[in-house]
This record gives sequence, structure tokens and C-alpha cells, in this order.
Amino acid sequence: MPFIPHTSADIDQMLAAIGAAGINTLFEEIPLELRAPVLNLPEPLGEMAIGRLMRERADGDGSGLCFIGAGAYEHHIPAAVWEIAGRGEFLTAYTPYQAEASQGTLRLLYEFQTMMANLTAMDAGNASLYDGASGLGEAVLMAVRASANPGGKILIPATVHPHYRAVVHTMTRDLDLDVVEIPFDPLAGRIDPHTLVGYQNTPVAALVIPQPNFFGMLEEVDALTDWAKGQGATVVGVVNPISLGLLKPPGLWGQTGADIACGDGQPLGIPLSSGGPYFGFLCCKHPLLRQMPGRIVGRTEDGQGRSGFILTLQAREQHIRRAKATSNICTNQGLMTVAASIYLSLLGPAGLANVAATCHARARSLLELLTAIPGVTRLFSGPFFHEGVVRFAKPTAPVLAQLARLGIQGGYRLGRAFPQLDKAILVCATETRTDVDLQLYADTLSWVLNVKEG
Amino acid sequence: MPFIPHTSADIDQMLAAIGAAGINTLFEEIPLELRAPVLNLPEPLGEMAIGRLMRERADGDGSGLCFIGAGAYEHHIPAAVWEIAGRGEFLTAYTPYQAEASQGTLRLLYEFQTMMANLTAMDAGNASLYDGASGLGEAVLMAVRASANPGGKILIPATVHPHYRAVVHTMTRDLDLDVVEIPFDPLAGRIDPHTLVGYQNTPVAALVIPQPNFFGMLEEVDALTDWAKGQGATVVGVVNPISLGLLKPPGLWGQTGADIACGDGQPLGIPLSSGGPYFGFLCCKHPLLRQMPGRIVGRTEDGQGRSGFILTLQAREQHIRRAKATSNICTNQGLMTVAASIYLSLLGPAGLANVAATCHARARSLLELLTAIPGVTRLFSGPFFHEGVVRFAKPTAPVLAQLARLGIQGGYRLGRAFPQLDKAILVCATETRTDVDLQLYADTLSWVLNVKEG
Amino acid sequence: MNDSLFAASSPGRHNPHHLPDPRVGVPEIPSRFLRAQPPQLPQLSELQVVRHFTRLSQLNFSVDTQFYPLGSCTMKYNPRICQVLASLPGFVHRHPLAAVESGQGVLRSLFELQEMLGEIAGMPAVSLVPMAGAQGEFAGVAMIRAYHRARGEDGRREMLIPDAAHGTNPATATMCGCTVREIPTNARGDVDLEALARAVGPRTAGLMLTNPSTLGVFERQVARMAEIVHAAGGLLYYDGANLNAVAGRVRPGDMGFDAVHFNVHKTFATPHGGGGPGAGPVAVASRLAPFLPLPVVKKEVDESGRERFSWLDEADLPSSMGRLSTFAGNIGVLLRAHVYLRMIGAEGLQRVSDMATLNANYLMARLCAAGFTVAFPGRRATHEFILTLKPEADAFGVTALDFAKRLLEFGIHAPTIYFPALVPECFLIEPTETETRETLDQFVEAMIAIRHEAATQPQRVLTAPQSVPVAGGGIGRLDATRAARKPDLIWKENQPR
Amino acid sequence: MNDSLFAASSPGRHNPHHLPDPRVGVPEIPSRFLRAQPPQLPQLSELQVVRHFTRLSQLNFSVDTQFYPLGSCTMKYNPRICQVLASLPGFVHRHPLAAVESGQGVLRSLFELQEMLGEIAGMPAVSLVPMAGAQGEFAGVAMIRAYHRARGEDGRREMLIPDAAHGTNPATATMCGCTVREIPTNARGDVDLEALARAVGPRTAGLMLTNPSTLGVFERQVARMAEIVHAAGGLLYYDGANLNAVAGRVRPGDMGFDAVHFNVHKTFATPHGGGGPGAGPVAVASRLAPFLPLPVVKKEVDESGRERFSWLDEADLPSSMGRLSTFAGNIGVLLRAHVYLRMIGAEGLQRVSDMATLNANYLMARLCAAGFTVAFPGRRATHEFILTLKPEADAFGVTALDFAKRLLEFGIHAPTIYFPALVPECFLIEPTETETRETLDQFVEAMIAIRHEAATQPQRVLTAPQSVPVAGGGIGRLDATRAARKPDLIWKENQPR
Ligand SMILES: Cc1ncc(COP(=O)(O)O)c(C=O)c1O
Ligand SMILES: Cc1ncc(COP(=O)(O)O)c(C=O)c1O
Repeated sequence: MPFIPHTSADIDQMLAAIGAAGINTLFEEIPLELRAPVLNLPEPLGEMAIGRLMRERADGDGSGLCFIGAGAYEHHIPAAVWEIAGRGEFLTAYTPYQAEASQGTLRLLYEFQTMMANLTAMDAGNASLYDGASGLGEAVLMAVRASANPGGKILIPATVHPHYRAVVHTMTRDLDLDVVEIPFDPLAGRIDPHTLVGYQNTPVAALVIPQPNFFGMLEEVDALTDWAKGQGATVVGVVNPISLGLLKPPGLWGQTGADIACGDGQPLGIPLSSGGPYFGFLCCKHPLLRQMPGRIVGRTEDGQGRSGFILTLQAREQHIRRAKATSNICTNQGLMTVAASIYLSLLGPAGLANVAATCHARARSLLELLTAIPGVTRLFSGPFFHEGVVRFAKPTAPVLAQLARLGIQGGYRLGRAFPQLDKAILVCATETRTDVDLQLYADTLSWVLNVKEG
Repeated sequence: MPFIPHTSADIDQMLAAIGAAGINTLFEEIPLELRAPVLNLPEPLGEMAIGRLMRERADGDGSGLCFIGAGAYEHHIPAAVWEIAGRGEFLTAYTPYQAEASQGTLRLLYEFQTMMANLTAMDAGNASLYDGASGLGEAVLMAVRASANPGGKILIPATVHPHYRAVVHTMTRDLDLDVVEIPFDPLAGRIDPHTLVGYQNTPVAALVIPQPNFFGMLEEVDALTDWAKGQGATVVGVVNPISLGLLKPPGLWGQTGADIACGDGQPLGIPLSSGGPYFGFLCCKHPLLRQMPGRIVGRTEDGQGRSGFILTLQAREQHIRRAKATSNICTNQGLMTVAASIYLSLLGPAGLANVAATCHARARSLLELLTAIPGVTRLFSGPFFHEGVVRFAKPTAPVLAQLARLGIQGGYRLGRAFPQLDKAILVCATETRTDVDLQLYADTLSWVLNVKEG
Repeated sequence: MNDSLFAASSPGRHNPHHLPDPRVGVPEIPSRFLRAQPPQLPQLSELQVVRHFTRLSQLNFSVDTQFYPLGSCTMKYNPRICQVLASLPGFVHRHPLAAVESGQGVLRSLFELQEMLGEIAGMPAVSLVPMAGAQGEFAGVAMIRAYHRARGEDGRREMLIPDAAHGTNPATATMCGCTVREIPTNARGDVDLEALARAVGPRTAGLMLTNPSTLGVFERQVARMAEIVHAAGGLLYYDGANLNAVAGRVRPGDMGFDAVHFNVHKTFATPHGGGGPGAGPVAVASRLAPFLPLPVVKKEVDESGRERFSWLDEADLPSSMGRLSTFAGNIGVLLRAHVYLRMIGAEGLQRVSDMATLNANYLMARLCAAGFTVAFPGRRATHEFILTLKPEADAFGVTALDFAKRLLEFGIHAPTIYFPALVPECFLIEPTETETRETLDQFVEAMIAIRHEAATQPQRVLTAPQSVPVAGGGIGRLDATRAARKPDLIWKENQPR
Repeated sequence: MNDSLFAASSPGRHNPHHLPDPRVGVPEIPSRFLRAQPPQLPQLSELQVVRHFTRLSQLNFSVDTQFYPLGSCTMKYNPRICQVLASLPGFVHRHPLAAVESGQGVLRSLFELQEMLGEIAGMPAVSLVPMAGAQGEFAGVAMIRAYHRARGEDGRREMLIPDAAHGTNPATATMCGCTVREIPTNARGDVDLEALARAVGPRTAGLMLTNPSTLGVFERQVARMAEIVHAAGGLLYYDGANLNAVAGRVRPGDMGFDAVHFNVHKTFATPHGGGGPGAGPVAVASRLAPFLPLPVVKKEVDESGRERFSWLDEADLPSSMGRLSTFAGNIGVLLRAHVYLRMIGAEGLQRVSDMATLNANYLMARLCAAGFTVAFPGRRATHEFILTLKPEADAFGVTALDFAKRLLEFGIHAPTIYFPALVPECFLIEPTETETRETLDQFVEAMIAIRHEAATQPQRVLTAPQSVPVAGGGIGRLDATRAARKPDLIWKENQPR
């Protein structure tokens, strides 16, 4: 059998050492009536055959020239990132429970925490959560635990990614928490801070602020933060880490800064992979530290005073606190933080700023090119990062389908999640899209909108 | 600049420490009149841009469904081979001059030498030469040095790969050595041992014996070896290492065995890569050890009696013996031996035998399918390994070109190297070709031969 | 190795080839949205980065470099081919929201995985979405709650959990708004059936059970337990973390469970990545199928027999417990599991559990013969087993922790220690099927050597490790208390190295 | 780490997933052609293999893990992107004899590389074929001989080579049927011009020269030397191993050379692979162009401006010196060099030599200031320089070898020692441009510390290394004499481990 080293001589000698007549004897405690039938699985394939099969499948896949963002972004990943992150010692280690045998992973996580905290202007960070959406779920639960009004409302703008909102719903429903959606300004595509006045007199546990928001627009984070802090609410910023190369970090929003920053780390060197694995990051200010879910690494010393790293503050975690833990999370997305750490180290502040600025410039060009096409209009005005909403004079589904047949993934249809935005799509351009790419999209779209006329 | 860490502060401080006014000062010893103009090189590209460029180029390349062998063979390479061989510590180390800091490479080479010696049934092996052809060149020079008749003829059958013969010519021409080509039996596609009777009375320094030969046919290695040894000639076997999973190893040919075994290691886990890097291997019997070119690793001990490995017998090499060295070779193909060592360890004797047997079976099927097509005949009869010669009723060049347009690399045209074999091609099938592949080739060829009729 | 990434940073050092467009100017965004200071990221050359992280990697123990018999974690060989095939460009570069037409390869593979996992579970419906075991548990308990709610029994909020259970079980129950009721284990390692019978009732949501349990033994009365819980109106959740012991031999569905999660990063050989990512797909009995987390892969066959794969979403599965991830979970990890399962097949899967069990029983027998004390004598080991080092602790003052730390110096990763908590000086050992007998023998020799040291020179063991055999010389035993007392969680300027 | 691959082997153990077709029978080949016994290869599981070779890798020093200032070897950063792009499936899977239509991408890249190398050499024609520097030298000398032969001067068989030259130079000359005449070096590190003038004559084939020389200094009289040799009817060969010092600053063609080889595994950042593969392309002046080794990439442009690339062969270049490899050399390595050059461009190339030179001069200045003795005081360092540790040897009895071995324990690879042989207790140090000043400073500190030890506790240095800081604890100084006296070159059953 593949991957099993036992020769028949091994098996015989081992059974003899055990004193068992045969392999079946070892399973004698399983009641007979529970024994499984022979499973109906596909015939096994050798390495060459499975290789051929999967290569055929992968050859048909891929997303062509892609202008979809909507929570997952195609960035250039420096070759060194996965060449190093894919090393066996990172790949095949377990969670670093035995600190002395895991200093590689531990020191790396400490550095990762540092970089994420610096990026978000927070005091501490954890070692990752599953992804952006479930990370926001954890952040909301944490915010409530830390809030001055733990029984109050949890305000989530409709400009937060619809799937993030769905996951928050999943994670709060059975806990009888009061999650309230805040509508957005239909002209600006962002929250009008004045909307919040309606909640002035009810206790608010937490406010979630996305930056940039799902439509790519920049929220008035300072005003929103100050309002929420004034209400005694915990402020949770959901941010795109690439944008933080340019944008004001959550820790510096408003007078006091947000309390928690979270988001999806995928843009930091993680490939799209149809949706995962990505990772969620979570950072916070000092007072909230012990409410943070997930693993945290700290620096300590050995008997000789040498610096070393170790999992710490474990009294928050399920394996110690069981039913009273801050979360059930155990396995997280460790390897993705290895990639993100290498990515951030390679780019540094100058690189990250240039990636962010280039994304913005490309998105701006794209929106200009598209809206120059008759029948295409821009929705929402105001500052944005690297995404924007455009509306067609026609139904979006057939247009996008036709574009896809021509090798272009044109954008994300907003109609399902936002019925009021029927006929609108969300488009994105990152630094990976060249001027030629943008022009090709514009030309193709123009052709598709034309051809299908009538 | 890419890959250069110096900040301008670094440069200033370093110049100050040197006491130089500027960078140009450091080059002051270069006479002014020799200074180069600004070079005319293409504009530099960032990593993202060069990635896009090279991906476009590579996307257009590849050889489709390939039935060419002729010295380079497509085999399945287990994923583990390059996942491990590509590790930075193997990739970015130098030749292991400082043994204590290079035990990884050194132990590996010792194990490689062992596996190659075992495979060829020889007493020792070196740490690689450039490739099969230049390796044969070195083997011939070594054979002459070790021969009882160093001034005698060097007999090389015409069934040796034509490019190998060309390289031997290049490497011997300036040395005034007498290289003689032995013609092959036009029916059998191999050397008739009786042909050698003509050389019975002239001194013969060395005889080269290919197994399988360039046409895929098996030579009568026992008879050839015995004849040559009887003449006091050194016997050099040129072998395909995969075939040694099944075939008699050179060390056991005839009564005494060949003296030297060499060949190209490419089939052992090295990708085709348009022709390189591959590696040449060279093994020999004990008496010839100190005539062997290239690096050799030996086992020794440290002060505490711990086993360790070190480059040894260096008195043969250019850095010690200079003009009197056995060869000028310095850098060899080290990393390729890492891959080959992992390949052989993963396959083991059972795996190698199965790969060889499968290759043979596939080639047999291919030859049967092709010769069933009207207008296609088989040349040469007798035992073969995984290649064979077929003749078309038509000129080969347009047929092969048409096949290539249909995605099939149909074989190697023999007409240029062997004018008497005009209209014939050499075809190959390894274990990577499925029954479906073979049938596709046969069907396409049949169609091509038909369509172009008249 | 003592160089900090941050201490090596130098102002202005950067890698211009990673600037996508050096000519791009500062964007026209109002300054109140912009950061005033660049983020404090390290400023390093590419070589510095490559060298730093390569050297860090060398400080780890890993399956690729050491025997790693960490109980409950199934640290077996992660085949490189799975890694390579899941990383093919077509898979890796596909956007999650791209048209399904551009993802038929990945969707077909995921669909096949769903089918295979259903067959292995003995259950009809599967969702691949959960991103780890704990999230699989969450999905399971949330489905159980949704089920009760749908039947008008939202009052069923009590989850029964054996005291030996993994911490994620009770933590999950809490996250789903349940209260936890612990069920004790008897001295033979079985759940106390009487206690279970007493505990069930109209508030019972269900029971969470691992079988084989975390005690390394098979729960023989599982059918009876299912009867008791079902009779009381509760459902049964199977924590599949230990499936490597019995896959192909016995199926959760056949044992009476209603939901199960798999840890593909254990049973199906996907690498653990130093803490993840894994994946925790769930399989369920038909009564829970309407509640599966979204999205699920669907297959349609058109008239001409052409298959087309797409995602089921809210519109298709209106009772779903909801979404758990932004997109569809850890697809890259699931692809690895798919390749693994397609390579081993049914016979191979049984061979996995056979040899995992053989290795554990052999190791247990040899350690017993060497005088160590097993926690549940007379029981067969499953894929793992527990030693109690209490006798050694009493005799020599050397604890399970000390044994664990000293093992590291032998180049062997320690087993899981102090879990499950019910066994004093607990050593939970899981060798896995991919290790050779020779390696197991080396482990036995190391254990004997350490016990001999404990008897003759206990200080050597008590102060271990002095230095673990990794590049750069390693580190001695680290002070966990100090770390927790005064948390130092991020690097700061002027920090001692 | 002390486990042998062969000792771990177990009869019958194998990896069935690597059998391409387990049902294939024994072929019908007469038994006299077949082997009677299977080859003695190790029989291991895949995990054993992966673990063994992963652990072996960890025993190496490498650029990715250590500072590696090995003089004459240019151990600089090997960019990962070059590795990744040269490994793209389209490149890697192409058969060398496949139709050129299926290789336009690789051929175009090679053509561009030919052009770039010609520009850097200041010479009009290039062949990429030679597979390492030494084979490039062979090509050069064989071309020179072919040139003389073509002019009816086959008697020109004497090659002039400075005594400081690399061993490959004289060895190559011999392989090309030349005799070697050594030219001495004067105390300032320059070739003795008088001696050269005396040596040339009608038997002179040519001169082989490295500039900057292996002494780490620029040969200032090179133009004069070219005059002397050319006037005598000889040609000049440039050993390009040290090009990293001057690329973009001065060109071999402009200095008067007729042929040059490049070490792409030095100057153009392709990795050295623990001994290779590298590549040694050659560039030549027009008089040698007809003799270039085959094949060479050719570009044709059709009427519509479409470019097509193919190989020039014997028919196109009838005077060629011939073939050097089965196909066309180490193409995969050349692709790496191509990517590197396309990324750095002309300005970057000059920056490379600038910073390589700056690093060497800085390190030399600091070591001088610390009291070490440079071999050629008053000269500028090029990309490398030489210390003589003779004063230390005389004072403390501690040799260059001892210093080298002790450096390993500091986690720094030793410089090149005892080459060139003319400098006593020679330490040839080449930091390369990709190292930071901080790293150079650490080297200086280590050297100072070792000299201090040499003075105060010489045994510590004389017995170094006791243990190099690699995983598994490393090894002490190895006995080279023992290895050579009784060669143990392959593993045999019952061998002590
Ligand atoms: C018994 C048991 N249950 C649940 C889990 C949790 O799985 P995960 O770490 O994938 O969330 C684990 C693994 O740590 C486990 O061992
Ligand atoms: C000066 C010099 N010349 C020639 C060579 C030979 O080059 P290669 O090792 O690539 O054959 C080297 C490198 O070892 C060298 O340093």
C-alpha cells in the first residue's frame, strides 16, 4: 500500500511481539455487528495516474483575466514566498506545543504578530483564525465580551461583505445576540455617520466598521469610531491588509482608535485557490488581550537566559478552559501566516505602499475605461481603494456569462445580495492588471454590450 | 537594484571606512581607456513583469505527446524528488570543499556513488560528469590511460548515439588519438561480433559498447567484452540506467566484466528541459580508480571516531595536479545527483525493474501498432529495450512535421546521422505512455500517411 | 540562531523588483483616510528574508525530519504528490467567485471527495466547508440545534460530553449556546452508561463522542449509548479526530451517529502546517441533511450525459445552518485529501487503520515489556495508547513533562502530555502507520534510557532539554510562567534580543 | 545524524504507488541479456526517503542559510524567481529533439541571452553550449587550436598561463593537446611582463588570463599583454570566473581578448547546487566565430516580421570545433541566467560589480584595521581579496586551515584557502554584493575573536571544528589522510556506520 512501510516479515514479528494471532485480533473490541462492509471507493491510482488525472482537471480550470475582487484578490506573490513557506519543516510540523522543538514556527508567529499589530496600529495580535468572515465572527463575540454594554446591539453596516455578515449571523444566532444591520447611503455607497443617531439611545455593544467597504469605498472611519466609543461600544475594524500600506490603520481611527482590527490575510501572499485556505487575522488593544480567541505566542527565556518563544495566555483556550474558553478554535491557518510573514518582509513598508498605490491607480483607470462605454455608469462617488461598482443598461448575468466565455471574469453580480443594486456589478483591478488587460476588458465589454443589443 | 541590500547610508559609511571618495575610486586601477560604454541591455523588469513574460513563453512551449527518445527520456518523476532536491541547502551550497560544513551533500554523494556502482556492478563511481556524451568522452580518455595498449585504436560502434560520437571526436581530435567507427549489421541494427575480427591484429586501446544501443537494440555484450578483453583493450559500457533495472550490468558482461560504465543519468528523475541540465555518471573497477576523472567522496572519521565524508583522491584533480590532472572538470552536475539519489531510493529495485519492464512493454505495443499501418515497416530484428526503428514508405520530414502540428512528436529522423536509414525514424515509448496515447499515435500516423497520399 | 527580523532591518533597504509600478504616484485620496507614517515593517533584502525564514524552518521538528508520535494528532507522512497536485496553477489561480464553468476540475474533485467521505462515514450527505475539526464540531452542534428548533424543541440545549473529551467539544457546545453536562469515564476507559442514562432527558440536545476515545480505546458500548440518547430525543455527534484507527473497519453512521466531522489534516494526510490549515468536513444522517452548512457541491447530468458541477446555496438549501466561511472553506486542503483518497482506495484505507493499530499495539507491548505502565491494562490499543508515568514520578520525581523534554534531545518529538487530564502523568502516544518498526524500536530504547537516567541522574532529565538537536544549537527548557505573567507579544525597538 | 540510507533498507519494502504498471510481466528478452540479481538499491518507504534527504540537506552550509565568502566562487543570492520561472512546465517538459516550433519560448530566451552575453563581453558571437567554466575553457582553447590549424599553424601548441591561474586553465590546455608554459607573477600581484615577452614565439597558441586575477587584483597591464601575445601570433583567452568584479565596467573584448567564458553560476546568480550544474557559455571575437561549439541559436525574420528561432548545426557552421554535449548544454541553468539578466539590466549589472567591489574593499579595510595582513598591500581589492595568515601562523602556530575550520563554528562558511598557492597561508575572501554590511561586520568580529583565541588558547582553534552548528550536532574535523589512504567509496553490508 502507498505510504506504508510494513513488510510481511515486519507484520509477523510485530504481531508475535504483541502476542496477537493476526491483525483482526487487534480489532476484537469492535462489536461484530458494527463492522463496516467493504467500502465502495474508486479504484486506487498510482502516482503517475493520479498526476495525469489532476493535471487534466487543473488544465481546464483557472479564471482567465479576472476583475473580480469581492473579498479575494489576485496579487503578485513573490517567488520566494512559497519556495520558503513550502519547506517541509513548516509544512509538516504540528501546532508548536513543545516549544523547544518548535522555535521556528514560534519565532515566526511572534514576528507575524508584530507585523500585523504594526500594520493595524494595535498592541497585540493572535496567530490567525480561519478566514476573514469567521474572524469577524470571533471579533464580534470578543467585542461583546469586552463591551461596556454586553447586552446591547451589535451594529453591522450593510457595506460589510455579505458573506461576512452571513457568517456573523451563523455564529451569533444560537447565542441570542442582537445583530442589527445599518443601511448605507445609496448615493455614496457608504455609511452616513448621521444614520447612527437612531441608535443614540439604545445600548450598543459593538460597531463593526469596514475599510475599504465591500463596494471598495472608504468609510468615514474617524466619525464612526468616535460615535461608537462615545456610546461605550467596542469598535471592530474590518480591513484589507494591503490597503494599510496607504490607509490610516484602525488603531488610529478617530480620537482613540478602534479596539479590534480583523480581516482576511489572503492578499498577503496567499493564492486565490477557489476560496481557501486563507487566514483571518485579529489584533487588539491591550485591555482586550485576554478576550482574544486563538493562539498567541510570547517571548520568554530558558534557564540560561536565552530568548525563546512559547504559546502563552493559554488560559483563554479550549484545551485549558474547555466550556469557558473564549473560542473553540484549535487548528488555525498556521502555514498561511508563514507565507504572509515572508510576503510582508519582502515587501517592507515601501513595497506595500507601492502595491496599494498601484492597485488604486489601476482600479481608477479601469473605472474610467468602463464608464466611457455607453450603457455603463458608475454608482457611488467618493474616495475608494481598488474596487468600484458599475451598472449596465442590461441584465448583468448574460453579460458576465458572455465575458467569461471570452476569457474575462468581469466582476461580481450585486443583485442577489443587494436587490436594490440589480444590474450592478463590483469590479476590481489590482497591481497585476496591466494597461493592456484593462483595455482588453473595456473593448470586450463594449463589444458584448453592443452585440447583444435588442 | 534587485538583490542588493545597500542603502545610501551604508555606502557612505563603507566608503568612509575604506577612505575612498566614491565608488569610482575603487575602480581606479582599471585603465581609463579600457572602461566600457553603457551596455545596451534590455530595460530591467520587475519580478511581476518577468514572470508574466516567461509564463507566456513557457505556455507556448512543451512537446505535446512525445515519442522521441534518442538519448533523453520522459519518465514519471515522483513528486518527492524535486520537492526535496530543490531545498535551498542543496541548491545554494558550493562544491563541498569544507567537509564539516557540507556533510549533507557529501553523504548524499557517497550514497549516490554506492547506488550507481551497485546498479552497474562496478567497484566505485564518481560524483558526476556533465552529461552522457561528454561523460563518454572522459571515459574514453580514461580507458586509454588505463589500457594495456594506450597507443592503440579506440573502437566505437556506429550504434553509439551520433552526438556521443561527435563529442568523443571533439574531445580526442586535438590529442591525436585514433578513433575508429565500427559499422553495424544492417539487418540486426547492432554490432556483429564477427566484424571485430578485422581488428584482431592491430593494437586496440579501448572498445566502447552501448547497451541498449542508439536504435534501442541489445548488443551481444558478452561476446564483445570477451573479445576486447582478449585484446588487452579497456571495455567501456555506455548504458541507460533505467534499463539496468532489468539488463545485465556492465560489470558482469562476459567473463570479466567491462572496466568502465558510463551513461547519462537523465532518466533517473531529471526532467527533459530541452536537453539539460542532465548528468553523466562514471563507474569503474578498482584498478582504474586513480584514472577516474571528477570528484569522488570517501568515508573517513573525525577525532572522536564519528563517521564523516570528504572529497578524496584529489591528487587526480585539476586544482592539485593542474596540467597533469585526469581532467579539467571542476563544477559538475551535483544537484542532478541529488535528484537521482532520491529517485533511486524511492523506486528501489522493485520500482526500477517495473519501470524498465513497463517501458519495454509499451515500446513493444507501440511497434506493433505502428507496423500494423500500411506503409510502415520495422527495421532490425532481435531483442530491444524501449526504442525501435520504423520506416515509412514516404519521406519522414513532412510526416513528422504534420504529426507535430497535430500535437505528436513522432520520433527522431535517422536520415541525417545515418544516410542509409533515410525514411526511417527512431521511436520510443516509456512507462508514461498509456494505451490510449499509443493508439492515438497510431491513428494519427495512419491518417497522416493516408491524407498525404499521392 | 538569535537574529531578529526587526533588528536586521535597515531604514531605506528595500527590494525594488517587488515594486509593481515604481512610477505610480500618491493616490488622490483625502489625507484623513491616509496613514501618516508608513507601517513599521522590517526593511530587508531578499537574501536576508530568505535566509532568515530558511533558518527559522530548521529550528522546527516536523514529520519530514523527526518521529512525531503526538497522540490525537496523527502526525503521519504527508505525501508530496498531494502537495504538488493541489498546487497546480489551474487550481491555485482560480478566483472563488469565477464562473463555475472555469472550475469544473476543482468542483468535480470536491464532489468526488464528498462522495468518498459519505461512504467512509456511512452517511448520505456531506459538506466540506468547515475549516478545521473544531469548526466541523460547530457545524454539527449548530445543525443539531437547527434540527431541534425546526421540530419546535428549541429547549434542547444541553450537550452531553464525556469527561475525557477534547477541549473543543465543550467549547463548541458553548459557542452554540448549549450548556455542557459531563459524563464520567470508568476505570476501564469506557463511558459510565448509568451516568449517561441518568443524564438524558427533555433538555438533551445530544451527545458528543470520540470513538476510539481520546483514551486510546474503542468505546464498546457505543450502540447502547446511541439507543439511550436517541430514545431521549437527542442526536449523536461523532468527533472524527481519531478516525485513523478505524477507517474502513467501522463507520460512524453504522454506530448510530447523526453527524461526524473528519480531520483531513489527521486521517487524510494533509499537512498540519505548524498549526493549520486543516479542514473539518462534516457528514450527516439524512435527518440533518437539510441543515448542512453552505455551500455544497452539486452534480447535474444533462441529457447527453455530460456532468456539470456547481454550488448549492441558500436558495437550494433554505434550512441550512448557514455559512461558516467567506467562500467555501479550505479548498486547497480538501484537494490534497482528495488526491490521497484516490491513491489509497478502500483497501488502502483499511490498511491504514490496520497498520496504525498494529504500530500502536506493538509499541504498547514493547513499552509494557520494558516495565512502563499502560493506563488501561487489558485493553487493546487503537491507533494510540496511554502510558501513565505516575510510577516513575513517584519513584524518581521525574514527571511526564520531564520525559517529554528529554525525548526532544533524542531527536524524537514528545507524545501528547497531560491530556486526557483524567490519567495522571499522561503520555498519549500515536505512532501512525507510516512509521517503521525500526523507528518504534528507537523510541522504546530512548524511553528506557530516560528512565534509567531518571533513576541514576534525575537532574539530567529534570533540566532537559539543555539543547535540542536543531541547526544553530537549539534552546533549553523555556519558562512558560514568565511568558504568561508578563506577556511580551510583539517585538519592540530596543528589546533585548 | 548517523543513519545510513542502506542500513535503513528492509528487504521487500517498497512504494507500490511508484510502480507504473504492477501487472506488467517479465519481458521476453533472452536471459543472457538480463540481470540475475536485482540491483542493490535501498528498499525504503517514501517517508524514510523524504526524511533522510531532508535531514541530509540540513547538514549543509549554503547561501540560503549562511554567509559563504568563498573566494573565486561568487556565492551570492540565487533569486528564487529564476528558479521558479526556469521550472515552468512548458520549459521543463520539452524534449530536446522536439520540433523547434514547440520551443520558440525557450529558444527566444536563449537567443536573448546570447545577445546579452555578447554585449557584456564586447564580442560579436556567442555559444551557450559549455556546461561549466572548465568546459568553456575547453571550448576556447579548442577554438584557438582550430583557428591556428585553419591557418596552417597547427604547430602553435604552447599555452601561456600565469602561475596564479586556476587549475582548470592548465588542465584544459593539456586536454586540448597543448603544453603549458607558466608565467610568473610579481610581488605586486601583476604578471611579469618581461617573462611574458620572453615566452611568446612561433609555438605560442595563446595566453589564458583571469582579470581580475585570482589574486583579487586587476591586471593593469592587460592591454600591453594583449599586444605582446597578438604580435607573436597568439590569441588571448579570458577566464570569466571573476567577471562579477567588473561586469559593466570593462569588457573582455575591449581589453583585447579573443574568447571568454562566463560562469553563469557565479556572475549570473544561478545556484551552484552543491557542485553544479552551472553553465560556461563562450563569447568570441569575429575571427573565432566560425569555430564556435554547436549548436547555436539562430534568429530568422520572415517578410511579415515574424521571428523564428532554431538551431545552427554542422551544416551551418562547418568549421565548428564540434559538439560538447549530447544536446545543447545546460539549458535550464541558462534560463535562470536569462531571467536574472532581464531583471537587472545594464544599470543593475554595473551596480552588481560596484557593490561587490565595495563589499570587498570594506571588508579588506576593516580586517586591515584589525591588524590582519593583506597579500597585496596598496592594491585595491576587486570583488575579492587575499589575506595571508602567515603572521598568525608564525606567532601562534595556527594556520589558515585552522582559522577556516574555526569559522565554521561561528556559522560562517570559510573563505577559499591555500589558493592561489603563491600566497602563504592564503585566505581568499569574496563577500559578494548581496551581503549586508552587518554581515561583513560579523565576519570581522569572528576573525578577531579567532585570532584572540589563537593567541590565548590555540588548542581551541587547532582542534576546530569540534561541532558545526547544523541540525543533529555536526561533526568534528575530518581526517583527509585516512580517506585517501584507504579509500572507502561505497557503502557495503556490515560496514560500521
Ligand atoms: C479529539 C479531537 N477532537 C477535536 C480536535 C480539534 O480539531 P481541530 O484542531 O482540527 O480543530 C482535535 C485536534 O486537535 C482532537 O484531537
Ligand atoms: C578562476 C576560475 N576559473 C575557472 C573555474 C572553473 O569553472 P567551473 O567550476 O564552472 O568549471 C573557476 C571555478 O571554480 C574559477 O574560480
